[in-house]
Amino acid sequence: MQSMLLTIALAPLFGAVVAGLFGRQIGRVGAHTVTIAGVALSLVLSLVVFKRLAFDGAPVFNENIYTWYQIGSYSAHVGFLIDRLTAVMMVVVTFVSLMVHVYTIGYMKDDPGYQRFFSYIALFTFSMLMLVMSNNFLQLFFGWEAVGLVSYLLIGFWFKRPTAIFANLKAFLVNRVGDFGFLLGIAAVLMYFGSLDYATVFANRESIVGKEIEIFSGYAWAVPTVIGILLFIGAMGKSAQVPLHVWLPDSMEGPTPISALIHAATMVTAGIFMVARMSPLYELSETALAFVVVIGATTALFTGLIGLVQNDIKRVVAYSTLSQLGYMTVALGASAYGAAIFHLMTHAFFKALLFLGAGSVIIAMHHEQDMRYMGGLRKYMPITYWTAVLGTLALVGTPLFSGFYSKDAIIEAVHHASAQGGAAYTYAYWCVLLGVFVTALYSFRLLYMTFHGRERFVVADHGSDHAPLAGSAPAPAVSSHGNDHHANDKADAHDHHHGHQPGHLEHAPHESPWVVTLPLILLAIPSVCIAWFFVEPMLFGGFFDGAIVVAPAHDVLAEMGKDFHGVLAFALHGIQTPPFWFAFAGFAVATYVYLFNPAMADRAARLFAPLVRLLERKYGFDELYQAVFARGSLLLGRGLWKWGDARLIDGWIVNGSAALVDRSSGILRWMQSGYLYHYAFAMILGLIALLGAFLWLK
Amino acid sequence: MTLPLILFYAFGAILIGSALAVVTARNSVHAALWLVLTFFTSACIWLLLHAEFLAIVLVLVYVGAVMVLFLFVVMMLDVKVAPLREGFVRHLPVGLLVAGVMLAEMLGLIGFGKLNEGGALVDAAAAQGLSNTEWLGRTLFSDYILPFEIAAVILTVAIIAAVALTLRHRPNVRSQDPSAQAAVRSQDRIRIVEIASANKETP
Amino acid sequence: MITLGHTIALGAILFCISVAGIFINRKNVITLLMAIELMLLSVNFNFVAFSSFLGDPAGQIFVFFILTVAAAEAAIGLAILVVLFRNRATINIEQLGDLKG
Amino acid sequence: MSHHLLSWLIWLPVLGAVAAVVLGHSNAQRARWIALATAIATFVLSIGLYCGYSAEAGSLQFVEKYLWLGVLNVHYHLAVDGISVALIVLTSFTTVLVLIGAWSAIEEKVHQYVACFLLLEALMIGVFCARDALLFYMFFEAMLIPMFIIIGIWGGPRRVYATIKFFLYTFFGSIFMLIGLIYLYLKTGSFDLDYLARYPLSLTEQIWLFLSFLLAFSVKVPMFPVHTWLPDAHVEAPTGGSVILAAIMLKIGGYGFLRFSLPITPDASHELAWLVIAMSLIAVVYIGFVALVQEDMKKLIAYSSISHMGFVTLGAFVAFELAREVGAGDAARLALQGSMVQMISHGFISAAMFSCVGVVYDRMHSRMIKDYGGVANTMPWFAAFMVFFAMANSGLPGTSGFVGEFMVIVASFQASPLIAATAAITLVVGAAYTLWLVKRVLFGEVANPQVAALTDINAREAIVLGGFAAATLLFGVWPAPLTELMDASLQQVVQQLMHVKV
Repeated sequence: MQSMLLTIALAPLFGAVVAGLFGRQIGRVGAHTVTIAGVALSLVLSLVVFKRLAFDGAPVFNENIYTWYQIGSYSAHVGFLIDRLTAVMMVVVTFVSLMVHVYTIGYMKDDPGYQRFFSYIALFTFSMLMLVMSNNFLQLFFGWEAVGLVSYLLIGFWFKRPTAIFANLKAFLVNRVGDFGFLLGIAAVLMYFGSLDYATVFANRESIVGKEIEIFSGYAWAVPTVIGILLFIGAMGKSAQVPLHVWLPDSMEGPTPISALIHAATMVTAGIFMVARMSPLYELSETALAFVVVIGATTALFTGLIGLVQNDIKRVVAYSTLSQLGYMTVALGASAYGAAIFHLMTHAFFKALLFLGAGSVIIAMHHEQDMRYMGGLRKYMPITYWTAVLGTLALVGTPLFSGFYSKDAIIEAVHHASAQGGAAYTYAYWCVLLGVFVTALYSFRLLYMTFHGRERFVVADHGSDHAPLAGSAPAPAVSSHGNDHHANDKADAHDHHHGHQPGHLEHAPHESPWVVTLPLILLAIPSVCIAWFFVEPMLFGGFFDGAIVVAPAHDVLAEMGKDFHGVLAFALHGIQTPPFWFAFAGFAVATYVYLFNPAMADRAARLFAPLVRLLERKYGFDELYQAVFARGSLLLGRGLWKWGDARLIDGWIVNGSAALVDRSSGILRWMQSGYLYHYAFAMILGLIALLGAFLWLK
Repeated sequence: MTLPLILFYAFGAILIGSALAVVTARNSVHAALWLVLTFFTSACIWLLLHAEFLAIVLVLVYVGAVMVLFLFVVMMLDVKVAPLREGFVRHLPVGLLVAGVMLAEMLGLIGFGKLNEGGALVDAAAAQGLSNTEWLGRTLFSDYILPFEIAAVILTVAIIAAVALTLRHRPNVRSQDPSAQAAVRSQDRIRIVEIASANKETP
Repeated sequence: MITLGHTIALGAILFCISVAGIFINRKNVITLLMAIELMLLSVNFNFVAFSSFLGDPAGQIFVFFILTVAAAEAAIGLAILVVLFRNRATINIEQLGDLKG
Repeated sequence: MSHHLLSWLIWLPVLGAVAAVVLGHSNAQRARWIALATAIATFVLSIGLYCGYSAEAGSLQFVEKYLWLGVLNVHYHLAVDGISVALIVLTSFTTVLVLIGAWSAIEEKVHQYVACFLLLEALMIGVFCARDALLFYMFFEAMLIPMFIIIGIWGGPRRVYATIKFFLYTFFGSIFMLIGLIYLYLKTGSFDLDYLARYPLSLTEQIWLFLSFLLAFSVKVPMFPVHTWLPDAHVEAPTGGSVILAAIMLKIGGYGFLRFSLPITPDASHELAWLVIAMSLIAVVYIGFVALVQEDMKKLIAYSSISHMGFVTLGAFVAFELAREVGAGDAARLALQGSMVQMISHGFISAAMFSCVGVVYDRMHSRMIKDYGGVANTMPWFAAFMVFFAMANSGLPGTSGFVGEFMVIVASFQASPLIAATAAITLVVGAAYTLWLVKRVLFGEVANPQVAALTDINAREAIVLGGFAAATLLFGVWPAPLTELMDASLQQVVQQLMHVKV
């Protein structure tokens, strides 16, 4: 088992190292072959592991591979903890990663950094596997940061684009803010448990109940709450929860396969996974859970709203991801960890599908990402269209699609929790409910603007046939987001698009090659039907027993399980509940506004102009952070440097003492005239004084 | 008023007068000559104080050697006196003031009214039945033998230093080099140079 | 009768004269050297006086050494003076300020 | 030979320096080869030291003790424990890479340049071996001389200011240490460190001695208010000088705390731990912000060094809080381990960062960030190395930069969460200044024709950067060899600092 697990983790690393160091020697084919082989091997072995744990009833695997350090009673190891939670994550990660690898062959085929890209995504797979397979906090943190590193490298993959290198720096730093909390959380865990191993910590979890810690003297905090909130701050960074969400939309500067793999399906869900993994600790603190649920609910609703006004196809999906991550977080806060992981899984599939679909559209549009220059693509790229439809239906929670089960379970869970819990849960319930409406609205808006309606692009070959349709969509000369027109400054490979006008294509869009569409199809299948097989065990069947601990008082899923009578019944019941009707309302509004009556959208935008502006500025978080933190630190740094270092320490104390010596010796030097008679005079004066002293003494 | 005291006052007056002349003389040669007188008078006073050996040494060393050296240097150097006398009048008041204050203080320390008091001369040498020179010599070559030798070294160093300082090699002055003369060989003496005949050159 | 007071008063007067000489002849190195010799003489006067009146040979021994060192000093001082004059053609102290920073 | 291994380690580089000066006087290439051969031989000896040292005991080994100055009871007393071994290996390793790195960067007076580095190596190894306080002090001070020469002769345009500042700063600090040592000698009649560690002293005495040591070592580390010599020295020093300065000389400050302040004045250290902790935290945060706005690459890295060295002193003194106030001996050990690991790791990382700057400086003759941009386009391998080291500098797990910071933060949390939280700010700020530097230098479009004309690193530079990268990665992924080497010795340090002498 251990060698198999090592193979799972190291195969992608091997691919990454080979593709990274010897990329030039092995060439493009070699690079993608070795990395895909590595990830495929991981996937197959992960499936075997999953099968053993889920179906053959294999025991939980928890062993250390080697010792990181051993200092007194403190030790840290590298080791694997494989239970069903891990197994699910491993399968999701390797599966989506494999799909993305294959897809990349098509998406990046013209890029000069081809081998580098494969090396990075394989390295990412390794890091993510280390994260989920870890059996201790240290290795978790290693994987946590390593995926952050790869995310940094991949967002800035096109390192010539100023926006890309801005975005990757921002992503890393915002994540670091989260890690700040996370690291302190780990420190607190070590302090109270004396160990970093999950097993030891969870086994002794009761020992911290009722303990208090004084962070500022006089204010005592419950230890479980402190640990929970600190760890959750890490999750807020990684899983892009308000207010640390700002990096995720910007991360869309990276190539689309990355957005699918890292910024939708896997890395951003690390936070969710982590909280679920820490469920034994979170269950100890109601306060921490309430904190989690409020943050999650806020993220779920308010970032979804921003998605409504975005025109960049990837950004809409990105905000959708934020919103869905909010749902997962809400589930965590409601102690419905199973639902969170379940939604994580279904979301990984359908959101990767949507991203890759968006990428397919972007390829067809020659790296145009602005939906205002799309439209009517349905007939050019049927496979992309239909898979996108399936993804959208799953996302909005159409009954029988996998997204329905996971999302409905979350809403239901919060509903139950709000019945017992306080105002936080009621707030969360309304947020997620409204979120459903918003989700449907922006999802269908995306679908309609991209694939339906009139073609708002011009194909150069027969441009006269398709005159630009003035009025059908605003075509602003200058983008308000600064990210909409990167088609012009992509990497070298796209140099032939220079001078290309937005919405002007050289060739008619056409369906993408099979390496792109195959992953779409393969992802569409689980997006639709994965839930049929897993909803019952994961949510109500005790699938995660042992991995996830829920206090009986919080166990909303068990409550819901009493009403569960099978997959179909759950779907039928869903139709009678508010979420479905909220989703339907969203669908109806979107259909009316964006499909049948596009002018309505403009009117609505004018009507709610201040609100739209607020959304377009993303509530001003970016500006705030830019002004306060970025500029503030620079100002602070400059102030400390110029005033503290240069003026106070160097200027006054160091050079000041030198200047003092210089000046006083300048004065003394004046006495050293070099004239003998001055010295003689001084001596004689001294003599007189001495004699005077003698006289006086006498 | 005994004879020694009368002599003391007389010599003292000459001493002070000649000392004043040293510092105020316009001409350095005159100053040096006044200095000779000063030293000579001092030697006389020291005789009154029964320091016969030192009195003779002072005359021999100072009057005989050092002051001759002074005179020699003064005369050797062609010094223009006028610029050196600048500021004489200007500095005179300060000099007098300082000297006056100092004198007043010193005499104050000695005690104005006590100049005539105090014990008589103690002729320790005579008490031991020795001459002054012998008395000094015994002490010098017993207790002070090391300082005496060091003084000798100092004098030697001074001689060498004075020679080394004033010695100079003039590049244009011809001088004998005896070692070169002794080491000369015959072939260095004569060199046969063939001179081309002028006749052959002309065609 | 000659007393100790008489002799050391004479030494003091001699010393003051030499001090005054240093002041008023500040430009002429030769006269300065002479003034210094005078000053040494006044010191010697005191030594001899104390030696004679206390009956201790040490004072006179010291005078002996002082005379030695003063002779050496005079020889070297004059040698320096000669070199100085040879190089600078002056013995005016005001013009000898090269070491002044 | 094994009896005198430490003497060999000290005197072999000296011999090499003499040989390089004498034989390499007219032939620069010969001087380089002699120096490199000596450095490699020293490195091999130090590996022998590592292999021959038995870490479990944690005791002093390879002892050499001869009476040196009988009047003052000074001994030529050398011995090592795990801490010293680690630092000696670091020293000899770095010197080899520095000499390789300086192969073609220095063209003038090469024989003297390499001789200076060998002398420096000898003196630094001497500092790490010395068990006699006066011997330590001699090595400690003598170290200034080669560095003074290196910066003063092969330095940049403001080298005179920088050297004098460097020298006076350091000297100012250490002179107080000498006074402290003299007091100790007058009191105890010995300079033997072990004897001094056992000698009981009153609290007042300890506090004065502690302050004198603090002045010496805090300048060397450097800690917050006395750090301003470092940026200037680094900026003006040639690349090799910067590397040695950052990689090893700063460590001597931290090492001094462990050898002098902690054992000799444990009670004063405990009494004044708050002061050092505060200074360290200020260094970590304040300097982090200052580093953010630097326009000169070397200055930025220099400030980053100060900030990272803050963890060393923090770890060393938070151990007192842990051992004496909290009563968590193991946590104190963890903190000390953290501070030691941070020293070693910072040795590799800062050396590598300065080497990186050296690589581009050799090509562009500018250290200003604004003169660069888009270097990754023309120097992809260099960019890969630099990104790696930048990540290590910002404490990414998997690199050695993380291990020490992690241990110190985790341990100091037990003393006070606020201390840990303040120290952890470096996670954000450290990443900010390092990655912003990377962004401005490496990424973006090619900024100017000079950048466009850059050529990627050659094999020699690849060896240097690769060597540092390998070490950084090794101790990042597997710090156990390092921690095991020092653990027993640090355990003794913990016992010393628990020992109340008053």
